Amino acid sequence: MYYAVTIATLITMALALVRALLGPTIYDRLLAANMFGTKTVLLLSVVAFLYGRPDFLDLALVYALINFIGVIAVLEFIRLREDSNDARQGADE
Amino acid sequence: MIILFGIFLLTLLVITALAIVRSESLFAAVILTGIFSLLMAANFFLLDAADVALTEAAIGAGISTVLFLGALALTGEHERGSSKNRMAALGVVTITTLIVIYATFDKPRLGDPDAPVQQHVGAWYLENTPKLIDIPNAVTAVLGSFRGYDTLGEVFVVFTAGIGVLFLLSARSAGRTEEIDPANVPNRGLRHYLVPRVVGRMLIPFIFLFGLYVQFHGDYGPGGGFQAGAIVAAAVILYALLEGEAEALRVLPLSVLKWLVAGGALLYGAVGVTGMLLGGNFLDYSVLASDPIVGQHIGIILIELGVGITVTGVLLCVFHAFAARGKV
Amino acid sequence: MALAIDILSWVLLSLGGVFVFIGGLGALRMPNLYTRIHAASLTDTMAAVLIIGGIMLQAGLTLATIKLAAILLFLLLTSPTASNALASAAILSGVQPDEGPIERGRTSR
Amino acid sequence: MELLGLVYYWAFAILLMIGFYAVIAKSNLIKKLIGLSIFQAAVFLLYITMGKVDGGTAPILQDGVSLYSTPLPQVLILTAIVVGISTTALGLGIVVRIKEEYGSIEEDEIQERDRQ
Repeated sequence: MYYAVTIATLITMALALVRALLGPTIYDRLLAANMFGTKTVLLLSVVAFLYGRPDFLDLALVYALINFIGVIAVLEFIRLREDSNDARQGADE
Repeated sequence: MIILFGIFLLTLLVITALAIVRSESLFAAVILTGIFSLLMAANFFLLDAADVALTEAAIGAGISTVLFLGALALTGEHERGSSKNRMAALGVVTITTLIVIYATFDKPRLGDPDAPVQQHVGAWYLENTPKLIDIPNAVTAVLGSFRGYDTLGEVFVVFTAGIGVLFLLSARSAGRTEEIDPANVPNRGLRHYLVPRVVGRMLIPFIFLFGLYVQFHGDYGPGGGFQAGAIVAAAVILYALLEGEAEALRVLPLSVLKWLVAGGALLYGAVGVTGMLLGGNFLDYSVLASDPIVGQHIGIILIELGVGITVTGVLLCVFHAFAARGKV
Repeated sequence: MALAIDILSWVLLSLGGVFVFIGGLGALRMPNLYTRIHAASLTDTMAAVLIIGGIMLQAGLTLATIKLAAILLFLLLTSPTASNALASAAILSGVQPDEGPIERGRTSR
Repeated sequence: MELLGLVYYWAFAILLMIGFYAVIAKSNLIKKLIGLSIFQAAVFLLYITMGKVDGGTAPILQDGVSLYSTPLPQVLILTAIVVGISTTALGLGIVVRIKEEYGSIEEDEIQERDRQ
């Protein structure tokens, strides 16, 4: 049954990748990347048990903690860009 | 079955890489790079390389995205199309691909136990790690002790790269006259996103704690200085993203970071020199304690600490160097 | 008893697999950004709970279970937060919920 | 089965060349750097693929397991990933400086300005 879950996760990763490729907005891509992160965490946890080496759950833990940073960084980048756009139009601070 | 999973992931990897190269928006390309790194780490994991997957996780998911975005903020996010010799490049690339694929037919297949890589020094390492060093993680043993010189070299490369970025980006550009004072820069961080701020602040201590765990548990499980350095740096970068960069600089000033960069590399070197002073060879940890195995343990923990400190320092210095220039 | 736990964890895992798949399908097929976020994040959270719960039952009372609990906790904290931040960023930058993506958010193709 | 064992190497070759293509055919310097990191990742994949052994497990020694994948390629790649991100950062730093001096990060425009 680990195999079944792994296959479902892999297929979902493919679907998320299609969404990331299609876009259309940058937020769709970001959503797909975030989904990809969650799916990777699940995949790694399942595969750690599939391999019978549960001590490798550390990896999934890293992703669960760090994946967040990527999303936050992109949002911060978008905010900076919007700010500078606004400043250029003379409408902001 | 596992091999099929691997091949599926590789297919996704190739598709992602193609999309990265084709995408005209560099911003989208950077986000796709994040996905690429996730796929790569999953692949490493399926190929039994837990330590490498951990490194890729710590670096690829957060820090490399942050660095690329930092550079994009300074340079602009659209490319203006390919150069003129696109067809020639395509031809060269196709031919080279075919040659490389042709060459792979002579390679031992995946997982062949008789492949040369399994025979020589690799087998020796696996056999002697329990005898000479007595820690479970053979990767850490090879990294820290058997190939300590190599790692020292890598640490100095990281160190040099960090110094290089500081040199490049602390030079004042011709067009920019006034020095930017980090105190009155209107970089408020993600102030108006309340939920991420609260949750992010809650996460930071855990990321730190986990970084320390990875650092000091590296002898027994996947982990070590390189990964831990990246994780700790990621925690500080998260803080900088949430609270504004000036706030992060107040907590960990640039002067401290510079000391970290140099101090880690120095600690590594000092362990080596101590070994020499105690009558062993450079980076021979067996003389650090009366029992050679205990000596090895002490040596590995110290040099991993040095590696971790340098990596943290360099990554944070680089981040701040980009961020300080990025006041658009 | 062991059989019951096995069956329970099997049910949880397969339900989790189904939810993962539904989430992926939703993220691909839904008509606009916000419905996609909805599909992805809701099913993501549910799937994470189910799958990790299923594995925890298999692992029993070991260190692995504690790690899994930590993973679950962090996933439950970060994943909805990221979705929330994503949605608020999108709406601040002017992607309208009721129609297709408008020009400003469009960055490529 | 024999061929299945080679697919990893083919993926390596294709990824390597995708990265190479980005480096030689794209004029945008950041795109070149992204291509370079794909190239790097392909090499990492090759090393790790070679270290895998049938029926083995990760080289973290455990009681009752006797077959492990080779640790050496993993050590090399582990350090190479961190070195890779540092050198990429250095490259990005150079690109940022180029942008400030030349006002562009497109290769042909930079060369154009150099000729003037």
